[in-house]
Amino acid sequence: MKLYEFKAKELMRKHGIPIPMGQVVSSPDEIKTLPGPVMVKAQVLIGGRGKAGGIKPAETVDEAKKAASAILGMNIKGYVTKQVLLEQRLEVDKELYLGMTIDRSRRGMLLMASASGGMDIESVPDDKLLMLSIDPLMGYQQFIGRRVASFLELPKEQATQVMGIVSKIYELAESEDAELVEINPLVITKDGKVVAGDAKITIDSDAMFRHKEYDELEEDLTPLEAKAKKLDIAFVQLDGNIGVIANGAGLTMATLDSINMFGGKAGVFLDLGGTDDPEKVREAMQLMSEANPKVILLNIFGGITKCDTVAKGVLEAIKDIKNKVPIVARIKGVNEELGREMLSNAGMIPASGLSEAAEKASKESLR
Amino acid sequence: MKLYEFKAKELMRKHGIPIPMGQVVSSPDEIKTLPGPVMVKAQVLIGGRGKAGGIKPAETVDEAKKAASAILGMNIKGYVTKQVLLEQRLEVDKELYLGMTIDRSRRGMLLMASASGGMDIESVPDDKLLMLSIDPLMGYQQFIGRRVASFLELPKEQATQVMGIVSKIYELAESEDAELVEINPLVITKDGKVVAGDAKITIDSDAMFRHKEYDELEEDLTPLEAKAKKLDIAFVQLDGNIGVIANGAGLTMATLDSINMFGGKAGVFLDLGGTDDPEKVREAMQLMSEANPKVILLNIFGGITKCDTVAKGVLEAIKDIKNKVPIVARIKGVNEELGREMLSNAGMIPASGLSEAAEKASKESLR
Amino acid sequence: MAVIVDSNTTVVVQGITGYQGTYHSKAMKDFGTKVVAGVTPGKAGQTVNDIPVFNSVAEAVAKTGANTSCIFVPAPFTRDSVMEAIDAGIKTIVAVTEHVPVHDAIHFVAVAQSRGVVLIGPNCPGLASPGLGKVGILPSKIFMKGDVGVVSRSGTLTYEIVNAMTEQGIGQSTCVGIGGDRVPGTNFVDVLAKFQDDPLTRKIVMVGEIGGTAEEEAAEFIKTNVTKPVVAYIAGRTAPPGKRMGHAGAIIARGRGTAESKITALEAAGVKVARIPTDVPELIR
Amino acid sequence: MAVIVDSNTTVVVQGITGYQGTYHSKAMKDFGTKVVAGVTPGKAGQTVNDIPVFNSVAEAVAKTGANTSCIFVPAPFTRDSVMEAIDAGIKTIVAVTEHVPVHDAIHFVAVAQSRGVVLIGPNCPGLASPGLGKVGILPSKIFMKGDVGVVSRSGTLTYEIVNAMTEQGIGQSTCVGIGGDRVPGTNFVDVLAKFQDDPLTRKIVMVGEIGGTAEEEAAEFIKTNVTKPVVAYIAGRTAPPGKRMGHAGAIIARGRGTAESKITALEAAGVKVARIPTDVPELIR
Repeated sequence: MKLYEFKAKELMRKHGIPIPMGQVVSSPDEIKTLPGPVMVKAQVLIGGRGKAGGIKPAETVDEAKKAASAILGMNIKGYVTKQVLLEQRLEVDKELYLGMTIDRSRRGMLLMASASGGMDIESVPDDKLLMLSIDPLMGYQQFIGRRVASFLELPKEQATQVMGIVSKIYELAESEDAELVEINPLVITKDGKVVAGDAKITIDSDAMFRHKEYDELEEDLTPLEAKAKKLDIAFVQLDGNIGVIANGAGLTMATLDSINMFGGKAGVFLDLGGTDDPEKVREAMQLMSEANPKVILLNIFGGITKCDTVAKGVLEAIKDIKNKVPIVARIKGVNEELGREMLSNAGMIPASGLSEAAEKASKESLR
Repeated sequence: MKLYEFKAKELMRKHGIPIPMGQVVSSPDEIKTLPGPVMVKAQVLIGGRGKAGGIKPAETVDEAKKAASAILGMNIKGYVTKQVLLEQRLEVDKELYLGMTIDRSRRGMLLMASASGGMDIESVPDDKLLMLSIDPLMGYQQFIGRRVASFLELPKEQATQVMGIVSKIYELAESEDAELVEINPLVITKDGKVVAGDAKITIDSDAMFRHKEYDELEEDLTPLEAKAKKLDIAFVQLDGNIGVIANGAGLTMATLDSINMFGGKAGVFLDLGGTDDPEKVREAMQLMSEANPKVILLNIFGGITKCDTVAKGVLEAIKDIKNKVPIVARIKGVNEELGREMLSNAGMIPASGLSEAAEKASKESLR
Repeated sequence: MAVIVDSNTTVVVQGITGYQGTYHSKAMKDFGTKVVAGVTPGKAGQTVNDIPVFNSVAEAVAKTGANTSCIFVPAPFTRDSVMEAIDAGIKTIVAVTEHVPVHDAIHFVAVAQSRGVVLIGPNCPGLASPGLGKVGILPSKIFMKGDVGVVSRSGTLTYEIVNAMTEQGIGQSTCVGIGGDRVPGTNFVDVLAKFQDDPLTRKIVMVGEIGGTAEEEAAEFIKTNVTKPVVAYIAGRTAPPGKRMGHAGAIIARGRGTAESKITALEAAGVKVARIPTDVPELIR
Repeated sequence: MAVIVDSNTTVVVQGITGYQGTYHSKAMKDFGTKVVAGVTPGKAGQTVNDIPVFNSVAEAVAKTGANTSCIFVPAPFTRDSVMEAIDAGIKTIVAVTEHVPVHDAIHFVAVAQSRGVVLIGPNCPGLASPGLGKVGILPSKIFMKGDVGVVSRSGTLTYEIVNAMTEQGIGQSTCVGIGGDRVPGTNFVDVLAKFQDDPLTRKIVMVGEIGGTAEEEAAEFIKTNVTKPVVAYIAGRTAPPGKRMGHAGAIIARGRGTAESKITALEAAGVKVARIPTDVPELIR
């Protein structure tokens, strides 16, 4: 779960990482005083808000209200701005980059640092970027902070501050179950202070059971996305017209690849996860019908449930679906024949293999 | 550093381990009210206070004052009672034992539990005692608590409480740098609560640099012990009459063994640790003279300091010593001859080997 | 001898009294696996599918000599269960549970490695060696004894491919589903090394996905260490690029992680790469 | 080849710019050890005894190929220094520093073990192989090349015994001071195993102390694994019983830990036990 900048900064402050003074508002009327010149920053869960006009300076309360009015409601790459952060403007001397994330290959946390912080961090050449794997059994040790400070070639006073921040990023990631903590830029101000200019934190959604504080936090989701999330179904909107329902991320992607081979294009996909639970199939069918695809392709590889049971769930689901579209159904597993018969009797297009299903669905979609 | 029971219990409460309601006083006048029937317990850093009369029950404030008067000032195995803990009396149903300490062989923390808590825990047979090594890289995990509860054959409600206490003992040991945490007895009360009846905690004295809170805590030390502690010299009072000064615990014990071979007996020993620092030798000589031995045996194995430099320190020290006693001196290392000459010129008895030194000192002591 | 599972494998099922534990302990037994014990705290003395249940893994090991564990406990308790198995001396662990917090996984994967324990998962279907046994949840009916080793990051997609192989008469030596979690106990490389050394395995099928760089690392390993023929399928060639995790993901990936990067790396290592899963049997034949 | 130190040993001294680091880096060089680097954060570019100083162990390793570290940093920083050395790929660490918090030691000893790093100490004099080199603070002048391996928990007492051996013409292959701390990186058993395998070692002297059960465990190991003659001395036969650490110490010890228990165990394992240290040379001759 991605946190808004202001929320991420609250967490950073809680763990002792310096952030600029600031205030979040959802209406210009809430702005009464300023701590000095500020930046008014759109709170959206997408990058590139600066270029989109989502960050504006303000010197006075009136200017701040004006900037907030302009930004609130602004649509930034599909995300509507509901809140702005008014933040004391920093006198920037240098912009660094600090990040910590999960590294699959090294199976642990990876610390990243660069003296070239700011917008173009992704294109920083390898030798300008320090990547340090942290041994999970060792945990954070001071030498790690020292190596970061030394790589960044900081004078002693800033080195000490950065070492402190590195240790706190680690502590934050561990104790808050963050899978990403990123400060870009990490600002060195003209008076020598080191402050988090921006903050990105992603909390591991699998760890929510021990972070009840996020229960009320709302996410930027479309109604369909919200429904899918509630059902623990992965929902992705694409630009084709075939609605794909499959179980398992790999199988779903393989279904997309197969459709593509036969000239079809997916418009949305629903991944049930590794389950073949008939109830979940039924719910996915209903959700899919709301997305209005031209064809639905159902590809379920049955593990422990019988095919006829899954077929029964599908039949129940289509009873409630109003806009009738062609449905190509392929259910693999025990009692396969029986399931197929049930579905074709109900007017669906049965298929026995993945290729066959992909071919039939593509053909229907191009009709 | 051993903590008094009341101090250990404060730490336990801080970490969420249930303790009885209580109050520490150093004078009977401080007793104004009671939380019900209490036990008045001598606060001394030695076991066996119960048998010595250092624990008395009281029902009323008057009785409590009387008990406190009787116990305050009491000498328990050489320790004078300066404070008493008035503690709500527990309705005991069962007494368990829980302890955690450092295990050299397994190089980590060792958890111990027994259903037979109370006075005689040391003689509990092996099969009545659970010992679990905790993998330091794993840390505390719930299965450890479950194994303790299962070994103690507790009903579910008490099992849950004990599991919580086990996890908190571990947390306490780690975060407070304790090398021993012991609850004996761990009381199950008649109404089913699990409460620490007594508490022993020893804080690692090597970790004091991160626990400044103990700086003011006074320890029960004789004036000589206090002086030795300040100088970081190990001081042990024995029942013979030879005063032994040596550098290194092993060498000191070997010196004792050697004296013993020749019929002598050490009355006190000072171990300087692995150092041959002349300044420390000088201070030890002065300390030793205050302990009034019949003979002093100085056995220094020189590592990086020269023998003549050490000898110079010794000569300076004996200038200030009033009561002249025979001093057998053996200093080993570079410029050995020179050092020996300096000492024998000053009236000391030089020796070149450990055996020779032990023999000479023993002879002097038996004179 | 086979890969990971062999005739000496004796399994304890952690969480045996739950729905999945009960179902799959029977399925494993039916597949020929020696399931000797189950563990559910507080349920010692019961039996499930004639398998005795114990309160702790330590007890189960003491009483039955189990050397392998299959874990079905809910995600919040998975770290504890893996640690308990390691502490009890279990040498092979299959953690089926999905949605395990990644910081928990980082911790127990590191502890398993430090103790020399083979850990597969979390969030994985486990492994099956037709004729020898299986540990995990792979559907028994799709397998056929043979000489192809299959290793996969995916669950149902693996079943799809194995099923297609079996339908065409191509059997498997061992099939290992390493799971798609962010921090897996066992990687492609670990399994490829075992297949290379396994006399029962003559050919290898590897099923990957977009994201991460595990397939690129596998390609490098294959280039220098694997002499047996390898066929791969990478799911997601036509999937849209995922939403980004800040800059950090892009920084680590540095252009790797896409289907293209993976396929190029594998082909450079001499691996035949199928365009769609149903092409795999043909290529491995 | 010798025990721990050999002709390939190249040493980085952590804390080289301090008094001890400066003194002993020279003493080690004079003893023939290849001291190739020093580390003190913030002092890169300096030299100490002609040894280049770096800011981190990683840099020192990258620039000089050091494979062994000798640590002289103050106790509060020792954990960090040991971890830094391990992380930089150092394979042998001698931690001289005393007064290291025991929970720090527990942590870094476990990490060293999990990484296969040989860690001696903390609070130890280190080791010396006359003719090959030394890592640590043992006084150089007491040694003489020979075939007796010495292992000891004590510092100055070791010097005493080695000195007595040398004075009587009995040389040493390697002398390892494992240190007397509560949680040592290397135990008697670890060193005894190395001596048993070392062709340069023909006989073994073991110097123990009262307290703990390391000597009892060594005796058990000697009984079944050591064929070379062993002579031991246990200091503290006449020392008063120490003050107790609550009941816990007594519970763990269960009657072991006394000089008597240790001597009995060693004698039962065929070890000759000296009554006083000066008897050792005679018994090992």
